[in-house]
Amino acid sequence: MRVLFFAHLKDITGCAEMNLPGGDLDADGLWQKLIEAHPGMEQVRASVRLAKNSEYVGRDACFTDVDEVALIPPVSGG
Amino acid sequence: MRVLFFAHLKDITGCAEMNLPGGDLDADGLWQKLIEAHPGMEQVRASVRLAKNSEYVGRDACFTDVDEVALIPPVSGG
Amino acid sequence: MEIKIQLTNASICERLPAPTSGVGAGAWVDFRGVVRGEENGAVIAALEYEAYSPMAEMEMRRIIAELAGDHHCLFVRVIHRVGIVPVGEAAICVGVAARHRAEAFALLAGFMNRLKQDVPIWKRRALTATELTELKTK
Amino acid sequence: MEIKIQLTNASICERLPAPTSGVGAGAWVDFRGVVRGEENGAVIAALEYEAYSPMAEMEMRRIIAELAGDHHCLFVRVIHRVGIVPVGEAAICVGVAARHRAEAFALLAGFMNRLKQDVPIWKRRALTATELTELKTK
Repeated sequence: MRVLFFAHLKDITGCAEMNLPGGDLDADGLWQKLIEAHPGMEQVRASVRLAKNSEYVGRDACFTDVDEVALIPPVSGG
Repeated sequence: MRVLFFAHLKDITGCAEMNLPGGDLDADGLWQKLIEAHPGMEQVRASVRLAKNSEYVGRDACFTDVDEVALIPPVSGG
Repeated sequence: MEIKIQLTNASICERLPAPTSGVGAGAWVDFRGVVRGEENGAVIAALEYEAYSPMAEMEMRRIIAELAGDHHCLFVRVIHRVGIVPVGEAAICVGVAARHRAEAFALLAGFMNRLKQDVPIWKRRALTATELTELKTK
Repeated sequence: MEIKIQLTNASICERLPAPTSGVGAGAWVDFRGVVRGEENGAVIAALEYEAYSPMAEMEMRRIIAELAGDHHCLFVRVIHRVGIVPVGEAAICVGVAARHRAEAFALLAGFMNRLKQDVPIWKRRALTATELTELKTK
């Protein structure tokens, strides 16, 4: 699945997006893989919301290979 | 003193302003004279506010010959 | 705070000047109150507004100064039209600039409420299309 | 209700179209959120905004539709700028038309609150005058 990083998350990961191969994941599984790839993500986990295909999802969300997952840090538009 | 009428008060009095000669008046005295001159004013008295020289005044106001008195029916600007 | 108040017989489609840098304003709000095509259920073509001009201007200024005590703003401009205002045209334009939006929204909403209670301006009468045409051809 | 949402790299000084008769709108409100000359106490020359565009547009539309359930409006337009926005220029313009002002004010205020909680747009960084000049001459 495609995972997008925004704002200062890009500074932590050093990239705007990554591909997470391998099958379905729940939110915890996703975070585990993200933190493995980018340990700095652990410290922002509490403040980051997850979106799937452009919609916010809760802790019980499941993600499949075709989903676009976005990590949304606190927003500051307007 | 000069007394100004606005909006539908002009329909009642048939004029936009009148001159009330004779000395000082309190609010009650003013209304008495106005109702003598224009009996139709009695029915609107409860809804009309008084202004003296472009400022709202209360029931305890006094009016002298040089004052401009305005009768302000409920407003509807905007 | 800068306050500009104006009563006018002319069309007031113009709006607040474009934001300029340096004034510290982060929020600009423009409100236009437009004459609608019906009044008390009847189709109308225009409204005629009447004002006790000197008092209306003083009262608006007083209300704004009072509200600004609670909601600090940088700039407030009010233009109220008097005379005949055709349907679809603005009877009032209010522009407010403030550092942050909360102050601007609060001052604007408070001003409009107070305007409709205290400022000596009246909708004198509603005109039908025929009456409006007659007036124009006079 | 008509909803128009736009994210753009270009300047958004333009505002809502002039009121036209016949739409039944009695209240038009335009809000502009303008970049101020300081951010967290430091003097700045510009802000850089970043958006997750498809989601930001969907989220704005969803928020407006939800708010319109309580505050019925006729027309809502949002333009949010992304990329570099110099001080004094608008980062966001919101235009709302409604029958009466209360609905327009409520929808606008509610939208701005929700925008700042939920819409995936970020102030990515503040630029000093030097940084802004360097960017322009690149």
